[in-house]
Formats: sequence, C-alpha cells, structure tokens
Amino acid sequence: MKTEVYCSPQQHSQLSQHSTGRIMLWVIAACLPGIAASTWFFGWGLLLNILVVMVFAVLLEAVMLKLADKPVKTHLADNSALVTGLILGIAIPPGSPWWLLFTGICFAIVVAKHLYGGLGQNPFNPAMCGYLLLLLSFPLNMTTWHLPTDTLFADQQFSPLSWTSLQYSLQLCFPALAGDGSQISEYIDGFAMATPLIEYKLAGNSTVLAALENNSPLFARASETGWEIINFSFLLGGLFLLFKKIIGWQIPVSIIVTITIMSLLFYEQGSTAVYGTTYLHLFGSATMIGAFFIATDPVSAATTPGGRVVYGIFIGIAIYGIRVWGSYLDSIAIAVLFGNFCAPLLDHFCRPRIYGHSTRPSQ
Amino acid sequence: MTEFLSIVIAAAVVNNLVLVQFLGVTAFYSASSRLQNSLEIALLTAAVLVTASLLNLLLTNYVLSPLDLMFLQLICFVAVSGSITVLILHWLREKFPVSLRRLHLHLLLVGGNSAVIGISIINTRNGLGLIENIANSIGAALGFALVLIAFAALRQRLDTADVPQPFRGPAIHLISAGIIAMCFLGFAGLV
Amino acid sequence: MFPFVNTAYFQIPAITLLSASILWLIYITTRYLRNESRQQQRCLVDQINALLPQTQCGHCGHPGCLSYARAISTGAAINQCPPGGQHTIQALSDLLNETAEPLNPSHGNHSEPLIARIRELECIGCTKCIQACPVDAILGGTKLMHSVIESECNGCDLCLEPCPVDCIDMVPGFTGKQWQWALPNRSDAVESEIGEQV
Amino acid sequence: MSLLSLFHRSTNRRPSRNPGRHKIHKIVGGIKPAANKARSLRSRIMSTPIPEMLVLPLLQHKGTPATPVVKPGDHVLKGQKIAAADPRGVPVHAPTSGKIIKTGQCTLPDAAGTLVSCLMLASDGKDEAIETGLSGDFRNMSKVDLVERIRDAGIAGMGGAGFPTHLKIQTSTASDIATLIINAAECEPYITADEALIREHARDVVKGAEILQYVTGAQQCIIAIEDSKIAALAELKLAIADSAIEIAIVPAKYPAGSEKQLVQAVTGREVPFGEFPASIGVLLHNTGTAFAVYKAICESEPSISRITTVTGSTLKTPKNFHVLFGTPVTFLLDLCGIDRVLLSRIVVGGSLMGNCLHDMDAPIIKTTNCLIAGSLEEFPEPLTERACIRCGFCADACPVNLLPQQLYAHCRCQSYQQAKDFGLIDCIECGACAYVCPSHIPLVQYYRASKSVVFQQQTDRKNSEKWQSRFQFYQYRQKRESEQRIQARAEQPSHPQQIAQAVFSREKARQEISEAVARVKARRANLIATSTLSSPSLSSPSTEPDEKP
Repeated sequence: MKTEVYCSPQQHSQLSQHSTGRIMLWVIAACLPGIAASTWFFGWGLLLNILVVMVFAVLLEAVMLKLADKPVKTHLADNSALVTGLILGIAIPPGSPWWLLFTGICFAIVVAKHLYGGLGQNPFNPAMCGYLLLLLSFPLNMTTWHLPTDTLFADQQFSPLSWTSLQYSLQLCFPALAGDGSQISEYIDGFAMATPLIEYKLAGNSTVLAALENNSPLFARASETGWEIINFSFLLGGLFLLFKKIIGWQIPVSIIVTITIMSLLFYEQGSTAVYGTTYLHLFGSATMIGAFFIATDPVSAATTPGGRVVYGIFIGIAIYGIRVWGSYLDSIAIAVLFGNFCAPLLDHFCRPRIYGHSTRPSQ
Repeated sequence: MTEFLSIVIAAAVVNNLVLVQFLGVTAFYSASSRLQNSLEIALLTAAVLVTASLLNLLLTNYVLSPLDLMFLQLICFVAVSGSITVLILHWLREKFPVSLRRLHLHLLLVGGNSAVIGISIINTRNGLGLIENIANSIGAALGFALVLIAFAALRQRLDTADVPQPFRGPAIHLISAGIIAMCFLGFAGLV
Repeated sequence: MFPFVNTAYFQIPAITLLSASILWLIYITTRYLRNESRQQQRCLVDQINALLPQTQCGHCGHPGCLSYARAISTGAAINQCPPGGQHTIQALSDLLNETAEPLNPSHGNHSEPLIARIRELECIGCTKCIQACPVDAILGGTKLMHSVIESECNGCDLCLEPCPVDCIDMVPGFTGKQWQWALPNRSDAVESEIGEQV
Repeated sequence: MSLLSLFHRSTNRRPSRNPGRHKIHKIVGGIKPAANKARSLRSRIMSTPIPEMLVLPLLQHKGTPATPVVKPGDHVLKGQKIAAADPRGVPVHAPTSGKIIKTGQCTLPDAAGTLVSCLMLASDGKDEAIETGLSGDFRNMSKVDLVERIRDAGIAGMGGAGFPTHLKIQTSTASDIATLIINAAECEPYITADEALIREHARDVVKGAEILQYVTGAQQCIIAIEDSKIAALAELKLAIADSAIEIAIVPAKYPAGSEKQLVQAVTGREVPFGEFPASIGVLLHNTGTAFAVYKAICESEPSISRITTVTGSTLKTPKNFHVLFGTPVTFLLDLCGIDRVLLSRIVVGGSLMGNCLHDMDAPIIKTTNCLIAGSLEEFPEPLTERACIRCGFCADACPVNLLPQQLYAHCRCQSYQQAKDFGLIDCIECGACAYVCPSHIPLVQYYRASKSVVFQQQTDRKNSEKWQSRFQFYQYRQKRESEQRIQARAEQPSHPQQIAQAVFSREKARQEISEAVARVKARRANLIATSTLSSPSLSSPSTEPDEKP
C-alpha cells in the first residue's frame, strides 16, 4: 500500500473544464466559428496570421520557460501561449508582415507575461499589451487591412478562399516570398478600412447598415454582411463558453449591457458624428470577441463577482467612449488594459461578505 | 457645464498628470507601496492641488504679474504649496491623531509634489480663467488620485507574483507603469 | 493695476517679504518635523518591542527586550534575537523596511522552545535562580527545594548561570503543538530537481 | 434515478402539501460530486464477528484522554468501564468480554496518525454483558441525571469531529436552545452509515432525538436529510408519524451536511464567526449520536459500537458494519474481501474531507464513520500543481463565500496577515475549492499549513504579552525591594554587634553553600564511579550546559 499521505480532498473533479490545459483548448474551440466565418468572408489572411503568431508564441514561451528554469513540457501543456497567440492573431489585421506579428507576440509573451512570472501572475492581458504596443508603434500597419475583396483587387475578381488569395496572403505575410518588392509596396500603399464601425466613423455610413437596408444575402461573400456574421459567430462561441461555465456571466453581460445603454443614450438619428446605432456598436466591430474572449481572460480580469460587474462596466464605457470620441479606431485593447489596471482595486473593494461575518472584510 | 465636465475628463484621463505628463512621479511611486498609504496621499494631494492652484492663480494675476515679479513665480508656488500642506496636515493631526502617523513623509510627498506646482504653472501659462482653472485642477487631482490608488492595489497584487529575481521591485513596477501609460495614451483625442 | 506707481519700487520690499516668509516656513516645518520624528521614535520602540518574543534572555547583548528594541530603533542590527528566530527578523524587516538577514549565530541559535527544569535532588535551596528569573517562574524558599512552574517558564536560561551546583537543565517542554500540515512543495522546484538528476 | 430526483425536487417546491416538512433556505457555493453511495447500500447492515484482539485507544474524541481503571490481566465484561474520564472527556468501555492483555500504544486513524496509549483486550468469545440497572421511561428522569448517564455511556459525536456529547448538551443548557437539528445529511461521497442506520433503525434514531430534545429543552427538533436518500426518507416519515419531530429535506449538495451550512439551510441564519451554533440557539447532533443516546438511555448499553461504512472499488462486498470499537481496520477489510493488489490508499471518512490511513492495524474508533479502500483509478496520485489562473471556480464552490484564489496567493508567499484578512480562519477545509481547481492546487493543504502557523503566532503573541507583563512586575518589584532595603538601612542604627552577627550569618551561609556544593560533587563523583551511565545531566560541573559565547 501507499506510504505517502495526501491532504484532503482525496478526489478531484474529472470534468474537462476543471483542468487548465483543457480550459484553454475549449477557448480555442469556441473561437473556431468566428475564425471560420472570417476566413469564409475575407480569405486566408486571418488564418495565416493566427498560425504564424501561434508558432511564435509557443517558441517564445518555451524559450522563456527555459530561461526561468521551469519544466518546459509541463508548462507548455497548459496551452496558455496558444490562446494568447490566437487572440493576438485575430486582433492584428490580416495581411500583416511577419515581423509585425513577431514584435507583437514577443512583447506579449516576454514582457507582459514572463517578466511577471509566467501564467497566472500577469496583471495585464498579454495579447492586448502586444496589440497596443503595435498600435502605438506602427499605426499605419495596424489600421491597414488587406483583404482580397478590396477595391484594390476589383479588376481581378477572385474568391477569398482560392489559391490566388492564399498566395497573396503569403506574400503579404512574408514579403521575401514575393520576389520583387515592387508589387507588394503597391499593395501597401492602398488600404481599406476594416470594420463597418470605422467606415461609419469616417464616411458616415456602414456596410452592415447598408446591407440591412438592401436585404443582401447573408452568406454570400460579396454581400458585405461579413462583420455581422463574424460577430454572431463569436457570440455563439462565447455562449458556448458560458454554457460550459468556463467564463462567468458577469463580464460579458455587463460589457454588452453598458455598450447598449451608452449607445441608446447617445444615439442621434442622422448625426454626422459616430454615434452609431446599438446594433452597429454590438455587431459592427470587435465587441463580441472583446466581451467574451478578451475581457474574460481570468488572469488579468477582476476575480470577485461584484468586481467583475464593475470591471465590465468600466470596459464598456471605455470602449464606447474611445470609439465615439477618441482618436483611436479600435478601442477594445485600450479599454481592456484600462480595466486590467483597475481590476486589483475593484477586487479589493468588492470582496464578498464571508459567512458568519456581519460586514464585508476591509483593511 | 458640458465644457466644465470635458475639461475635468481631459485633465483626469487624457492629460493624466502622472502617466501622460510625468508629473508627481515621486509621490506616485513612493506613496503607492501600500493601499492605505496611497488613499491618504491621494486625498491630501487632491486637496492641496486644488487649493494651491487657485491661490497661485490669484497670486500670479494680482501680485506677481502686475509687479513684474514673474521671475519669482516658481519660488512663490513652492512656498504656497508647502504652507498649504503644512496647514492641512496640522489641522488633520488635531482631527485624527492616530490615523496619520507618517505625517512627515506625507509632508514631503505632498508639499514637494511636482504635480501641485506643475499644474499651477500649466494653468497660469495657458492663461486659463478662474472656472477653467478650477476644472482643470479638479480633473488633474482626480486623475492623480485614481491612478495612485489603482496602482497601489496593483502593486499589492504584484507582491504575491513570482517575478523573476532581476525584475523584482522597482523594475517590474516601472514596467507596469509603462504599460498603463501606453493604455492612457490610447485615450488621446477623447475630449 | 497700479497705474500711478512705478512697480520697480515694489520689487525690493516684495522680495524681502517673500524671503522672510519662506524662511519662516522653513523654520516651522523643521520644528514640526522634529517633533513628529521624536514622537515617531517613541512609537517605533513600542512597535518593535511588540514584535520581540519578550523572553528577556539577553542573548542579543542588551538587558531585556525593551532595551534591544530601543537599540534597534537607533540602528542596531535586527538579527540578534535567537528565541525569536527568522519569524521575528522577518516581522522586524517588514516594520523597518530593512532586508531580513539570517540570524547572527554569534548570539546563539534558534531552537525549539525549551523550558528549565531543576533536578530537585541536587538543589540546595540557594534562591539565586529565583532572583534571576525575569518572569518569576521559579518557586521555592531558602534552603528548601526549588521548582520551575513549567507553564510560566519562557526558556530564557538566565537561571543556569547563577546556579552554584548546576542542577538546572533546559529540556523541551510541552508546547501544545500538534502535528501540522506543511506547505506543499512547489511543483516547479521539485520537477527541476528531478530534471537535473536525469 | 435522475427522473426520480427530478420528481422529488418538484414536490420539494410545494411545502404546503406536506405539513411535517421544514422550509429550506439557500446555501451558497457547494459542489455536486459523484455520490458513490449505492454500492455499500446494497446489503443490510451486518454485525461483525468479534475479533480476537481489540485495541482500545484512550483518546477517541476531542478533549483529554481517559485514564485506565483496569490492570493488565483483569477480566472484563461487555459494557464494563475500563477507563474513566475527567469532566472534559468521555470514558471507554469494553466492547466485549475478555481479558486485558496489556497497555500499549496504537496509531489513530486520523490525519496525523497520532500515537496514543491504548488497552489491548483479548476477547474470550463469550460476549458476556455486565449487569445493568433497568431503564425506565426517560421522561421520568431528571435532565441532570440523563446528562450524567450520557457521559457515563462514553458518547462522543459520531459525525467525525468527536466532540463529547455531554459537553455539547451542557454548554447548550446554559444558553437558550430553540432548535435541535439531527444531522442526517451525509453529504460526502461514499459515506452511507447514517443512511443505512435510518433505513433500519429509524424508530430508535427518532427516540434518541426525542431524548436529546428533552435533555436540551429545545422547542423544536428537526431531522435534516438529503433529498437523494429516498428510502431512508420514507422510513423516517413512518417513524416520526406520532412525534413532534419535523423533517427538513436539504438539497443533495456538498457540503450541505457541514455544521455551519446545515444551520444556514435549516434556520436561514449564520453562525457568527468564532462561535458555536448554540450562540444562535441551535444545536446539532449526528444521527449516530442520537442512536447511541437511545442505546445508552433505553437499553442501558454504553457506546461500544457504531455503524461504519466500508466501501471502495477494491472490495468485493462493500457494506455497512455494526462494528465494535477497537476492531482493527484490516479485520473489516478482510471481511469485505479486499484485493490488496489494486489498493492505492485507504481513506478514513469521505473522499472529500477524509484522510489517508497511516497504519492498517489502526482500530475503529468513535469517530470512524467510513473506510474507503480505493483503487488507483478511484484515488489517483494528485496531478502536478499548475499556476493559478484565478478562474474563480473555487470562489463559486466555496460554501463560506471566501475567495480561495486570493487566499492561496497570500498563503503561498506566506503573508499570513493578508491571508487572515481574506478569511483564512473562516475556512472550514471542506475541500470544495481543491476539488474543482483546474490547476490541481492542493488548496486545503495550503490553508491548513497557514492556519497552523497563524495559530502558532497567536500563542506566541499571547505568551510574549504574558511574559512582558510579568517582567514588568519583576522590575517593579526589584525596584521596590531595593528602595525598601535602602530605607531600612537608613533607619536601622548599625550596632557593631549586629554587624558582626550579620557577617557571621553570611559567612555561615556561605560555608553551608560550599559544604552543599562539596556534598553534591562528592555524590556526583560517586554516581559517575558507580554507574557507567553517562547522561548529559551528570557531566562534570565545569562544563556550561548552555553554549553562550
């Protein structure tokens, strides 16, 4: 029989959501519908992004674990680097060159994660740190979305999922593959704004709203309803995570409710400012992935139930505020980092009342 | 009212004293070692900041500027902020004899705080009116307090983290402050 | 503002006034600080004393814990208290914001709490240990056998020295300690050790 | 099964249909682990044959150990008192007739594997019982008398903690008890002892509950049982038909059967921090305790046996045993047909709060409610501890609303003050947090280790305060004495004769001391010469025992 004595409990839950490595895999799985939708509408660029970033992420994670003298294999098995890579890969515009991806993931894994002591210790969401660094350092690259359906390619119509599209994506990612640089620089000079919300901000009308008015077919690639479908797919994945109880309801619900309320309050019919409709704010940009996948990163989010609600409200207000009044186009990263910054404070003031005590704990 | 609010928000978030203008960093760093401490310093600084900037405005507009004594501005501002701090601390000590034990550290952190003097100089240099001045200093005080308290809570969390030995202490704190400053840069253009 | 007066006349008195007021400010500030720091000092001794184990054993080289606390507040090393051990050093370093160095072995080593026990057959009843005991834990009269009240003994071993017949031993007393769980080994440390062996 | 429980819950929502049923309040947190109870409930309770040798520890409960009143070689009868106790402990009785062989030491089946002194009893197989006085109706007896009888019967809490029952009753009679709860909500996996007991002896349990209600003077008595125990519930309903006792059906959720949580579920009130349920007028007793009280009062049989579940996947026939105290664990396991090859570890208690057994020969004691002989599949080696990702599953599972993830962070870096602020002392160590932790962190072990450090620090602080005040008094006294001496010297005219006398007496004293030293030295030399024994206390007087510089 045994000689070792273990502390109680003697058994552990066998459910798959009660294992860190599996939780991360479930998060990746829940992202799949959204990724599939993006690929369907916009081609290989995003997929290539994710793949390259994930490879870099795992490599960097292994190097950092080795440097920190931690067992590399066991720690890689928690799959957290994959999730960081995935989120960053989705956030960075498709068609970005590899060095951009590398810079972002390097900052995310090395500085934002491992300088703090690795998984579980980082107070800021690594992927969003990486994204914000890129946004501040390379604003042009980060707002340039190369899509095969761009007006740039209007003369040579091809399907986003075709071989040619894959070639273009590869060339954009690894400029050395293109042979001569002239062709690529031509692409880089032209750019297209990505989300309908941004289009709305600049031009006053959005493709999603236009598509709604025109009753365009939903899944046709040229129908420009892509963003709507993508957001719905991420919402689906997020609901799946909620169903599996991997994420709590507090953060996504409070973010979405806050954005809804804000957009209802400030909506002005026919205004030239970007006070878009609630629908546009929820489904015309990266709201869904932000609310369900990025803000809910448990390590950097608030951890008390009450704190999570306030955290969500803060992020919701920041998202709307920056979108509408700020000078940056995509606000999720800034809002989430702001939320992360406030999270320890919220946790401190939102501690629940302990059984048998008449008041909340306080210092 | 909207204008007043927008000045407050701009001063608190967009032009945050610590993270965007890098004023009062000493107080920000040394007062954030403990949450309780940071609450005290934040409140004190806010009070001193608002009063001092108001007094400094009056001093500049009605004494220094008419008398061509603008070259004395800096010294006067230091004197004003120092004396206000001493007065407030004196009053506080009589009110709460126990809770403010480390008063002299507070005196140095608040009285010698570059945020207090800096905001006065900025206000007078930009030629702000009375209302704008008040709004700006209230916003700056709010922003300073928010950042200081939240950073203190963050540091408490970092105390339990397994930070690699070379990055322990000030190194990781400054890295964190840098990331937060990046985040506040993102608020640019909000107002 | 003052259209009829040449402002240049005001500069000299203004500067004088200002510098006077600044000097005055500096004066009251230093006075205030001096008072404050004196008060703090008193407060600090109490705080340090509360962290010391109060065995009054004198191993640190100071007569009693309070005098050691006073010495620490004026800059003595914090690692001289063997009965307190590393815990006390840690607590002191937290309070004083100093680095926690390991216990200075020249003042003795930290051991599990011991208590004094008199070999009662050999005791000659000299009452010297009774006088030495800082916590009055020894009972007995002149030329009568002495005995240690075990629940009151703090293990300072101050009674050993004066005993003329060396009949006092330090023995492990009943500490009321039960078996305890230890903090789990951190997986990282354990695994890296295994890795090195392989 | 699931359909049945569904149906059950739906009826649970309509209390008006069933007047005997008590309203249930919500408890926070909790988990729903696999119950694993069906296997041991397949057969009826079996009385074990009497083993040849019984090991009877003198400390089977919380409190002070009992002192033996029999000598090795004495012949004892079943139910005879073999060890008496002071008022804070309970006595031990012989479970069967036989001969006391010796006093020795044995390992207890607790987490520490504590060594305690014990009596070894070799049974003679006759099982002769000692003559006892007839028992009448308990309502004719005085309460003091009843408490005395409960104490003499050696009853300690049968739920697991083992708090002496008479002490619980005595503390409760001091305060006003409104509600007596009989805890039949065995929420931990594997344990079925109480359920089996109610299935077969529901009337006796109810009778025991009535006695306890009478003794404590409680206004109402509630038997709390989980909604998953359908057969036991039916028996219980029949048994309470003609009594004032109510039934509270609590949802099957771990740890609903824990003391504080059950109080919350049944009364809707929380036990204040650092106090007993009696402070809010509630008293809890275990089902097994109620049964033992019934046996002691109505059948005059002291506490010499209990129902223990013996289960686990390495056993061929897991079942509940009516087992005598002192029966070795191996004896029971062999009765169930244990497969020692598959065995990974033996757990005493349920799988969530139970501890590993240190010694297979440890006896069954008053608190042993379950033995699980688990295979490696059931109880695998704990997985490697990973980094905490602050997912908050533990906070959702915590029944006392703690934040285990924050608590863990502070315990891990040994900042105990912070941990105390986060409610370390409030933790009931139920293990729900560690059960759900996706990073497989042994949270309970962290909390237990930290708690013991905190308690140690508290005693140290208390001691140092005591010593400080005594030292201050010592200083004050010395000062006073020296002042008095100076004063006396000033007042007394110093006659040469007196001085001479004083000098003489001082010299005499010195001489006496030196003579005594010489005597001791001589005797010590003698001792060293005569015995080769060299203990440190007999070493030469010139060496200092302390190693001061």
